[in-house]
Order: sequence, then structure tokens, then C-alpha cells
Amino acid sequence: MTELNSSMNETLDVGERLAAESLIVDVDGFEGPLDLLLSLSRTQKVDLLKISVLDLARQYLAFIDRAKELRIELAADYLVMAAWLAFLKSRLLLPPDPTEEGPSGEELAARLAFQLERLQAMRNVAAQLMARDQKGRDFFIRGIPEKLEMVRSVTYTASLLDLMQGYSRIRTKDEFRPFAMDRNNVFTMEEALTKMRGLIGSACDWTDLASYLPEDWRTDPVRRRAATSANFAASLELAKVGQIELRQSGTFKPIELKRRGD
Amino acid sequence: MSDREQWDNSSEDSLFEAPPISEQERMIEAILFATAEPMTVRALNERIPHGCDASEALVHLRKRYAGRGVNVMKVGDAWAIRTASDMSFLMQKELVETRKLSRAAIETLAIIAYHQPVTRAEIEEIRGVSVSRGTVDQLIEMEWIRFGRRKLTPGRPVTFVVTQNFLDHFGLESARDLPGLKELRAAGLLESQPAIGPLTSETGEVEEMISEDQSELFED
Amino acid sequence: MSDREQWDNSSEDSLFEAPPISEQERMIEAILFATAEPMTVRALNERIPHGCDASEALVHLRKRYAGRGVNVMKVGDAWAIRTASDMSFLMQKELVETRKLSRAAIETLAIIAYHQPVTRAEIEEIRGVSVSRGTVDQLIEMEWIRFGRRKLTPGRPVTFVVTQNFLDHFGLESARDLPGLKELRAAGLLESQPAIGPLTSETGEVEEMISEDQSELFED
Repeated sequence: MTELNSSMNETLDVGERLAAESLIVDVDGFEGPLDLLLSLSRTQKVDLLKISVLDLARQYLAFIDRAKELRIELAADYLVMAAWLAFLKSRLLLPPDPTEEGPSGEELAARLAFQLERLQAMRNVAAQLMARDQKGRDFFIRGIPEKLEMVRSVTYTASLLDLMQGYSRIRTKDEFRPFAMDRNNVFTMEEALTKMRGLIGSACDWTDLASYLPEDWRTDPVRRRAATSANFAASLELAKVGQIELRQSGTFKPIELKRRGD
Repeated sequence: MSDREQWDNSSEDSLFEAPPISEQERMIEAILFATAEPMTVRALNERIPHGCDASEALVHLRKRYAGRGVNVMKVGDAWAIRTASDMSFLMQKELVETRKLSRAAIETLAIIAYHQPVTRAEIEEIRGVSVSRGTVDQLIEMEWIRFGRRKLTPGRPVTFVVTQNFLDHFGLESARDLPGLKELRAAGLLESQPAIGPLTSETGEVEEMISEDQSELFED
Repeated sequence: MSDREQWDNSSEDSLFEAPPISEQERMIEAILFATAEPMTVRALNERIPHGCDASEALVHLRKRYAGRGVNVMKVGDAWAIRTASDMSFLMQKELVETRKLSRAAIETLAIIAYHQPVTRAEIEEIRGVSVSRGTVDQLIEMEWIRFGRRKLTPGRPVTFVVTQNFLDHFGLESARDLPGLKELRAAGLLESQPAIGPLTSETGEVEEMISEDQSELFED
């Protein structure tokens, strides 16, 4: 750490240039600030829980300063960590302020040490895990699983992945629209036409257009209105193509229709 | 693993003694178990360290498996471990052909899982195509979906919900554990561009629907 | 074949005594040899005649294969026969090419295994960097992890847990047998403390739940 500090105050000689090169590589090679801190902490060569977080903070800040000096692009999270460590450093150096709210500098330091130790521990066990005997590499499954005659049945299967991909396929097929049965009360002219075409065959005599309303469209006023207008439009269409005749004895009187005599 | 180094390098084996016959027997046992086809004595000898004798080891191994649930058997001029003939009745249930569900069935199933209880008309509305009778029948037959309560809407249409079998198969504790769109995207399962305005704003919607509309269904 | 008729028809079995344990052992042996995937005790019991006890037969069978070229291994609540790992040098032809996992994927896998059930936010907090989409996707595709229950915390985040395939691949009887698990727990490294500092994730408040949930998973 002291080396880093002192070198910063001098002009860079060739050796330091080389060191700077390696720094660039290092910043790229690190997986974020925590990874960098863990690497720096190795120089202290002690149990991670007994690590000097203050020293570590200094090292990190020196590292960041130097990276800045070398105009290395640093990701925002490296700078956020630097700011936080600067804050932590001041907390650790100053006598505790009894009026201050929140965790003390020591608590924050212990927490950081814990995070480092935990990350290191996970890396250790990850390595242990991968070093275990593995299927297909160290031990093997049955090479000839028995194929059996007799009962042949087909089962269909799907994995959760299939299910989720299927769902996302539908949901992203077009613009997402929350589901709503919004055409509940719309009776289209096409529907009316289809219905009436089926019925007019038996309309040899004049019959009230209202009697062509479908059963479940008669009571609810909204639905009744929708069906009535659709039926009316449909009857005009049928009259136009010459399938029926229409008549009305006066304004607001019932409209009647009859199959066109042929 | 310590054994391994000892027998490992067959080119230098002549310097070592051949492993004990019990060890050779273990090797033949492991090879006959793991290989995908019956092995001739010659093929076995090529696999095991120099100085070993597959024929002799086979004699021992064959004796060891005599009367067991599986036997060492000769198949043509090769050897294999096979189920003892009197055990064949255990294997009858074995032959189940597994096929992937059709895309239509998977999509229908997904909609039921995410939107249950849901009517056929609603499924069709969401998929944008009609749902064939066969698809629903298939899912019911698989016992992955069943009929739920009728909707209190005109026509009182039946609804579909997923079953306990469904949850078991997909390793879910409840249908609530199905990841939402946001999570699907986070896990990289959603290929489409996340930026479409309405899409992002609606991602919460799915979960909301599940937690609220279906709360009756999911309550214990 | 004479035995066959005797145990065959499970509906009439109550009339007969269960077959002797040595016979049950043979049956389990035949079934485990025939299948490549681990089988649960329940599935085994379904296959063998009524009145048999797969668990007891398995104890005997496991002993019988101890030290042999193939071993009876426990995988979660399932069982499988696998070649002994010191025989791997014989199996060059059976080697399965596995996709090389990135360091991030390996660490993520380890964190899920040791901290399960664990949320994405928790993984990110431990690693100090965000988890890339591809990483989780890859582990799910390999069927080494799956979605677990949602956390009962705000946002109800999904969790990840390891699968039976994971246990099978690494030759683990259960998640409790993960290397170093006891030491990690004794050192308090599996407890989560409320994070402070710049690595705090927004969902930090979820964490009281972990230890409680986790105990269920690791307990018998």
C-alpha cells in the first residue's frame, strides 16, 4: 500500500509504466469493486475477518486514483465504492460522534470484511464443487438402459422452460393488452345476417323485425339496442340483394319483413 | 484415485505387475455397465491395462452375478450385463414413449397456468387462434388441467385450472411460483426487445392478476 | 419365470406373503441396472410387488456393491447405479463433453447450492456484481437449478434452488453433503446480514427469511 502511495507522487518511470499497463489489464479482469477489494486484501495475508479495512480502503482509493491518473475508464460502481470507502475511512479515523445516527465505522468495516470473507468462501467451495467427481467424467451411467417390449404407451411431456418460453412467445407476439371481454355487448351485422338468412326462409308472411332478435339479446337494454340496429342493417342488406321485402306502416310503427315471392 | 495412476499408462505397464484379479473383475464390471453395446473379450482386453486377462475376470464376474437380479450374459461373441430373465416382469412399465407436447398445447397450458381460472374463449382471445378440442382433451387426459368453477357470466362458461399433477411435474410449489414476465426477461428467457412501451408497463400486470383475481383459488 | 406368476399381479398380492428380502433386493438391482436416471424409493415401490420395501432392500444392495466396479448411489431421495469413480480411466469412450462453465456461472451455481433458496438480488449482493441473463439461463437449461418458491417478502421475488440433476451430476446424496457446508455455517457465512455500503441491493430487506427457509431445505 505504501508503495502505491509513494509512486503516485513521483513521475512515472519505465517500470511504473509497465505496472500501469498491468493495472489496465487488471481493471478489465476484475469482476467489479468487490472482486478488486478481495484481490487487494490478499496482500495483507491475514484472515479476512482480521483484515484492516482501513488499509484496504487506502489501497483501493490509491488504486482508483492511479487508474484515474492513467485515464483508465472506470465503471461507475468502482467510483461509487471509492466514495463509500472514503466515507468509511473518515468514519474510522475520526472519534465517533455520539449524535451520529446509523452504524458506526467499525460496524461498517466489519460488514465489509464479512462480505469479502463470504465471497472468498463461495469461491473456495465453488472450486471444491467443481473438483468433485462428476457424472460423465469421473463416474458413468448405465450404457445400455434396458429397452422393453410389451406395454407401449405414449406420454407427452414439456419442461418448465418450454412452458415459460411458450408463454412469453404469446405475450410478446404483439403489443401486450390485458385481457378483457370487451365485445360482450356487440352484435355485429355479420352475425345478424347469418342468423336472419337462416330464418327468412320461413317468413312467407309479414313478420315483425323485432321477432328476429335472438333470445338472450332481448332483455338487457344495451344488448337489445345493439341487436336491433344490427338486425335492421342486416334487413336492409337482405332487401338490397332482393331476398326480402320490407314495409313500415308509419313512423315508429313496427318494421315488417317477408320473404320475396319468387 | 491412487489406484488410477498405477494402472493408468498401459504403454509402460510391462514394468508393473498386472493388477490383482479382483481389481480386473471390477474393471470389467464397470466397463460392461457403462458401454453402450456388448463387448467382445478382445475389446475388453484393449480397454484394460496391459497384463490383465478379461476372460479370466469374466469367469469370476459371471459367477458373482449368478442368481442376481442382473446377469453377465454372452450375446453372440460379446458380453453384456442384462436383466435376469425372471425379473423381466418388472420392466413392463418401462416402455413409455415420451414425446414433446405440441406448441399449441404448451401455449394453451401456459395460458391456463398464468391466468387460471380461464375460459376457452379467453384462451382463444389471448392466443389469437382457436383452441382445438384435442388440445384441451389431451391436457385433461394428462391430468395437467381440469375443469374449474363456471364463470358467473352469460352462458356460464366452464373454466380451466391447473392440477396438483401439473405443479408436481414442473417442480412448482404453487402456480404463484411461476415467474412473471419481468423475471422471464431477467433470466434471459424472453428474446423480444424489452423496450416496447406498453409491454414494460404491463409486466406487473400478470402477477397482479394472479395475486388478486385468482386469490380465491390459491388460498390454502 | 415361476417366480413371476407369484409376484406379478399386485391386485391379488395381499393373499400372498411379500417375497423374501433377498428376492426384493434382486428386483431393485434389476430395476436400477435397467434405468439410467435415478429412481425414487416411491417409484421403486410402485414397480415392485405389493408388500415389498424398497428402502430396506436398498440398504442391502448398497452394501453388496460397496467397493465393486459399480456402486449404488443415493441422489436426493432417489437411487442410481454408477461406475466407481476410480474406474474413470477406463471410460475414455464414454466421456461426455460438458460445456465449459464461466467463472461467473460456477460461482452463481455455488451460491445457489449453498444459499438456496436464494433470490437473484441475494446472488448479486454476494458476488458484488449483477448476474448476467445468460448465466441463469444456462444453469436452468442444464437442469442444475430451477425456480423455487417465491419469497414471502415485498415484490415476492422468485428464488432459485438446485435440482436432483445437480446432485446426480456431482455425486451428492443431498444438498447437506455439499463440501464445506458445515464449516461455512459454523463460520456464519451462510447467514445473511443486512447489507450496508454500496453493494446493498434494493431488495436487501428480504433477508430475514433466508435462514428460516433454508433450514427446511437442508433438514431431513
